[in-house]
Amino acid sequence: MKAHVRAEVLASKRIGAYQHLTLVAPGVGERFRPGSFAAVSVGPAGERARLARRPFWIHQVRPLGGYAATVQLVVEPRGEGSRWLASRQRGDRVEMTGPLGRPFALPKEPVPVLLVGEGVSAAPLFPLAERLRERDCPVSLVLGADDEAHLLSALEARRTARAITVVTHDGSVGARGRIPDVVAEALRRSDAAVVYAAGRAATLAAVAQAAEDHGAWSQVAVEEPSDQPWACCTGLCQGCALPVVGEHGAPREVRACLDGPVLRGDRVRWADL
Amino acid sequence: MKAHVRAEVLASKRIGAYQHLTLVAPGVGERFRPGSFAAVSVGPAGERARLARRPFWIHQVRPLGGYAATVQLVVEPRGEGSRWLASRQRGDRVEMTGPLGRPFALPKEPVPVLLVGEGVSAAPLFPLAERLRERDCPVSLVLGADDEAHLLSALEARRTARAITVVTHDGSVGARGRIPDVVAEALRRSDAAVVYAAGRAATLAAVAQAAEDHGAWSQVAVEEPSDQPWACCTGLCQGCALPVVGEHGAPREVRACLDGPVLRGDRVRWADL
Amino acid sequence: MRTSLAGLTLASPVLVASGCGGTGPELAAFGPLSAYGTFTTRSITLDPRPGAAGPRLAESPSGLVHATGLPNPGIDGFLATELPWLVQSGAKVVVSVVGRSLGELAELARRLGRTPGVAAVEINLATPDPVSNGVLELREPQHLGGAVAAVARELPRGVPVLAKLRADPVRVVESARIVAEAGAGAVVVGGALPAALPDGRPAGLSGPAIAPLALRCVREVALALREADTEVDVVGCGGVHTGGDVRAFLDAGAVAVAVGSALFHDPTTAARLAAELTDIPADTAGGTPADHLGGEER
Amino acid sequence: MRTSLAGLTLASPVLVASGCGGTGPELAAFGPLSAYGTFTTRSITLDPRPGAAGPRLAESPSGLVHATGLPNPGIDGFLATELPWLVQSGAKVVVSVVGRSLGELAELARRLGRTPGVAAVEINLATPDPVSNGVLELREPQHLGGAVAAVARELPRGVPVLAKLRADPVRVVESARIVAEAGAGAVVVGGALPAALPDGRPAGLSGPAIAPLALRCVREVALALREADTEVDVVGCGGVHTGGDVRAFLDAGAVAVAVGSALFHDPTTAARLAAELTDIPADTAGGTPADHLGGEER
Ligand SMILES: Cc1cc2nc3c(=O)[nH]c(=O)nc-3n(C[C@H](O)[C@H](O)[C@H](O)COP(=O)(O)OP(=O)(O)OC[C@H]3O[C@@H](n4cnc5c(N)ncnc54)[C@H](O)[C@@H]3O)c2cc1C
Ligand SMILES: Cc1cc2nc3c(=O)[nH]c(=O)nc-3n(C[C@H](O)[C@H](O)[C@H](O)COP(=O)(O)OP(=O)(O)OC[C@H]3O[C@@H](n4cnc5c(N)ncnc54)[C@H](O)[C@@H]3O)c2cc1C
Ligand SMILES: Cc1cc2nc3c(=O)[nH]c(=O)nc-3n(C[C@H](O)[C@H](O)[C@H](O)COP(=O)(O)O)c2cc1C
Ligand SMILES: Cc1cc2nc3c(=O)[nH]c(=O)nc-3n(C[C@H](O)[C@H](O)[C@H](O)COP(=O)(O)O)c2cc1C
Ligand code: FES
Ligand code: FES
Repeated sequence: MKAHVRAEVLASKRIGAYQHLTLVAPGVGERFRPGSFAAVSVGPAGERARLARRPFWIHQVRPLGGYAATVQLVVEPRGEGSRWLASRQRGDRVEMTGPLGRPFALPKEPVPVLLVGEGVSAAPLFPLAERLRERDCPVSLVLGADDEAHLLSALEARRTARAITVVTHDGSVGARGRIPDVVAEALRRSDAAVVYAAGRAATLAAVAQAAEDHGAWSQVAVEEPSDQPWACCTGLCQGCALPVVGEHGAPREVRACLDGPVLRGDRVRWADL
Repeated sequence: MKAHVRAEVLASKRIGAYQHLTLVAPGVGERFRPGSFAAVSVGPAGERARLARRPFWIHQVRPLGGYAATVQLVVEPRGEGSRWLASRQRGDRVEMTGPLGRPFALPKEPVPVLLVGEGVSAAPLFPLAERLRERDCPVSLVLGADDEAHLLSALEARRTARAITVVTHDGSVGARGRIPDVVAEALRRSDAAVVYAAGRAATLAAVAQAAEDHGAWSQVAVEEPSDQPWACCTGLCQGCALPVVGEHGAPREVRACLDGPVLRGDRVRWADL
Repeated sequence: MRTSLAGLTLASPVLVASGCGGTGPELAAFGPLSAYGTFTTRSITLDPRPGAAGPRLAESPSGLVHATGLPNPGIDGFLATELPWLVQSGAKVVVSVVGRSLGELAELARRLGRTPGVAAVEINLATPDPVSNGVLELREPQHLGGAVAAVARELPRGVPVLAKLRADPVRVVESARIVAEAGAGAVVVGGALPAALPDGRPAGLSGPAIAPLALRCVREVALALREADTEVDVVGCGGVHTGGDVRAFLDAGAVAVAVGSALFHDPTTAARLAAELTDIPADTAGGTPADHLGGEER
Repeated sequence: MRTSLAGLTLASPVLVASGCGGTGPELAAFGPLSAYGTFTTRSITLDPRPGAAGPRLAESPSGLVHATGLPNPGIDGFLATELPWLVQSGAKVVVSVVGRSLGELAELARRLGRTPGVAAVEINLATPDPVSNGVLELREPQHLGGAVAAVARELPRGVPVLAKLRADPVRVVESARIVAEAGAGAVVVGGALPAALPDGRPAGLSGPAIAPLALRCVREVALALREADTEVDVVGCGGVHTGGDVRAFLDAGAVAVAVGSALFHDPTTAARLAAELTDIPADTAGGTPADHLGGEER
């Protein structure tokens, strides 16, 4: 079930480099599963100057202000669309569709899992961690970012994760480095059977490889192809063609918005991105 | 001298049905004369979804907040553009060009004058009244509107005008009626040599006729043609063609934004609008 | 609001434009396909096509520039995997076809003509880039007649041919007359217009940006077909987003409008416009979505 | 940044498009005309024209639909009342002409050829509505050559002919080749495109909406003229608003761009874009106006 709604901004808060928006979006939060996302229209309702929609991970779904399932997005102001969204204020309306995409697949057994998130892309991992905890999966977490301002709050995660590794490029918090530098060790220590990862393509490729080396499954949440708009985010436009390995090893293209954004890490043809 | 600037909203205040915006617009206020207007771009800077600009009378120019000549516009939220402008907030930027157009011509002698303003269109008459007072012209004023909410504050005008007639369609304030019902009497009482009027075409036509009957000059500030966008407001696009009587009585079209918006009332071909 | 198009009775004059409704289920996640006048498939070719490599889309002011390369599973794949679901869904299915030659078009029509559930066949004569897409280039109006005749010949009575023409003001009227003579039951006026991606690759432009161009062509074609005393209907296509756009096209003489890229922006657009036509007096119909428009996923 | 166009040396590759700079003084109120590569006049006819009655303009998404009816004072009025001021202003003056017949075009050229201060003559072969404007309808590329030859013949050496062509992807390349052969020194690719006003009257569409269409045509024409080994320059026109647009057209092979309706939105656009090309490294040039852009009125 998917909904197209005029969501209302209930709250907006700056944390570090990101704007956290809480929205009332009937039908979106209720049906959400970790790894699904919402598509946002840029600009005032009815103004069709920017036709491509902007996808955002659904970060949290919470009861708030009398609403059963408000939706929280974490927005990094970058280009026109994200800046527009980040500057919406309480009471503003935002056209939104969701929940969209194939979410993370959960393990049937309570196996140990490793969650690896980079920058703002780590957003879908937090609700995932909660679900995994509910299923008694021991959760370990690797969080990486360029610097402290771009690190999604590890504080929240302390409640759900048993081990957390933090790594920043400038060393402003945690170890100095990049996720690929620490992921093999984190895998070894957690002895994870499944790795869930979200971040840049290069990071995901490294994580998927590390998982394979370790003998673990990987589930990666891709934001690829990132060099072209995801115009519709609903599977209609063919804009988000992503190269994968098909059923019988044959190369083919899937729609990242529909067949993804969560995919098996060993299925993505990283070199062809 | 005309300026194209990114004006900053300094203040915005709702009075009755109108939003009064005060803007820092370097070069616009300094060169303003009563009857000139400013053209506003609709939408965020760089976003070119709505190409036609919206003209607004410059209502007041005042020193404020350390700025020598802030510009005040009175905006009646009607369609897309005026609603967008009316909802700008302190600190927002608005692309603006001005001062534009041919302003009111002032009498050389301190003759009695009558100012007739309807609804939001009365905006340019207030600074005009001040200038006329400075020149010792006895100023009388007729203000009309549909109802009290749409009447531009007559309070301010009390300082400059010696006689004020207020008329509203619903009788919520002043006499019940329309401007044409009262203008002849106001002319007779003021014995005006010049009538300055701003309002709807039908009102202006009636005022121009009354002035002629009375033997007075009329200067009308037109918002015509109102059935098509004034795309440029600077004389470039030929969009604002207005039918007038030319030099030797021959019918011709002028650009209302350049040759107007203030014209001699007897020159406009009201029937051809 | 029911309407009639090329002899078919449609539930609504609002259609889903070719290539803009996915394979069906994607759009059905937001509302039943039976609410639309037709569901027109993306253009199907004889052989499967993977689609274009490299960035396929870019935003332009009020437009979408696209070079998808006509990805589709080929007629066999389509008939096996997509059509049955569409027919089941209750959609009035129009299958769009495109080919490298008249022979290919005829072959496509032959296969479709035998298949129950195909309400009509639309020939895509409006590809913005026939050359780079490797499909028949029909530069002159005369060539279009041949394509329509080749397809019409293969279809049983009751399965009309719709000819989709580019909004090219210089040739569209002549083209419409010719395809009408060649047996088209309706013309769809207004495909994507030939444009370039920012990197220069040839592409098509769709979206509100092109609506005034499509409107011009629709009016001229409707006028010309009426003057020529044909019974051929006109469908308007290009930049339809609001109730105002629908009315402008209907006023210009179209019996229906096809909604394309607006569905990418708001997948409920066509349903909303269809509902507006039914429920709301013309002069109050607005262009913004209802506060809550949702739907069942299949 | 200087550039060369059809043998003329220009102060900047940013030109003022025909019909979009007023008569000159209106634009000069925001900055000296000498800063632009050329100031191209609105299209001048032999006899004066009052322009169209009724609403002339409408907004469309990222576009402007217009049917001004080519208002102008006729060649005599223009030479007497407008040209002297323009020449005085320091502008590089290109006079655009349009006519009912080849004879009229030749007559216009004859008059302009004799007049000092005319840097070049542009033939408007891109009118979106020749019929309703009562000007020569040149549907086929072959006709265009005749028009260019008729004008070129009357002009002295050193006064080149610029041929302005519509961004019609099907014919623009052939048209460019033909006008190049007929003696055009440059082609301006991209006029307003044939469209309809909301009330259905024929009109032209300009603005950012049409930029991807113009870009496609500019690239194909530039390529074809280079392949044909001509020395004919290409000017890109259509929807230029930002530094990014300028670069896209120059990358596509144009030596200059003409800025049209952007001037209506922001009369300093062309000056800003010209300055950006000179001052700012290409990759940082933005699309928003400086906080304070003003100018002297004459
Ligand atoms: C599945 C998914 C989930 C995401 N989740 C989040 C999230 O939770 N938080 C967050 O901050 N961001 C998220 N993003 C990124 C976000 O959707 C926007 O892409 C990003 O904010 C930039 O868009 P913009 O409008 O600000 O930038 P713009 O520069 O205006 O981008 C315009 C459009 O062009 C596309 N584009 C970007 N670069 C290029 C290029 N080089 N060439 C062509 N087109 C390009 C963009 O996708 C966008 O559609 C996510 C992206 C995806 C795919
Ligand atoms: C000289 C002048 C001074 C003005 N001063 C003021 C002022 O001080 N305060 C104020 O509130 N308003 C003023 N206006 C009116 C204002 O400029 C806008 O026209 C008005 O606010 C409506 O614009 P909109 O964008 O809100 O409406 P929209 O409906 O979005 O109008 C869109 C555009 O279409 C034009 N338009 C309007 N009706 C039609 C039609 N039927 N057909 C085609 N086009 C149409 C408009 O001019 C506008 O350019 C003035 C107008 C003029 C000409
Ligand atoms: C991504 C995309 C894919 C399209 N694919 C097809 C197609 O396969 N066949 C076709 O005839 N038209 C196709 N079109 C054109 C649309 O059907 C429509 O004619 C065009 O986009 C103009 O309408 P719009 O402005 O409402 O989108 C496609 C358009 C887009 C944007
Ligand atoms: C109001 C208006 C008037 C125009 N008049 C002329 C004209 O007289 N002659 C001409 O060749 N082009 C004329 N044009 C077309 C422009 O020169 C330009 O080619 C076209 O608008 C596309 O460029 P743009 O998108 O930058 O506006 C006119 C355009 C507009 C909007
Ligand atoms: S973004 Fe349109 S199909 Fe995926
Ligand atoms: S509004 Fe453009 S000339 Fe007056």
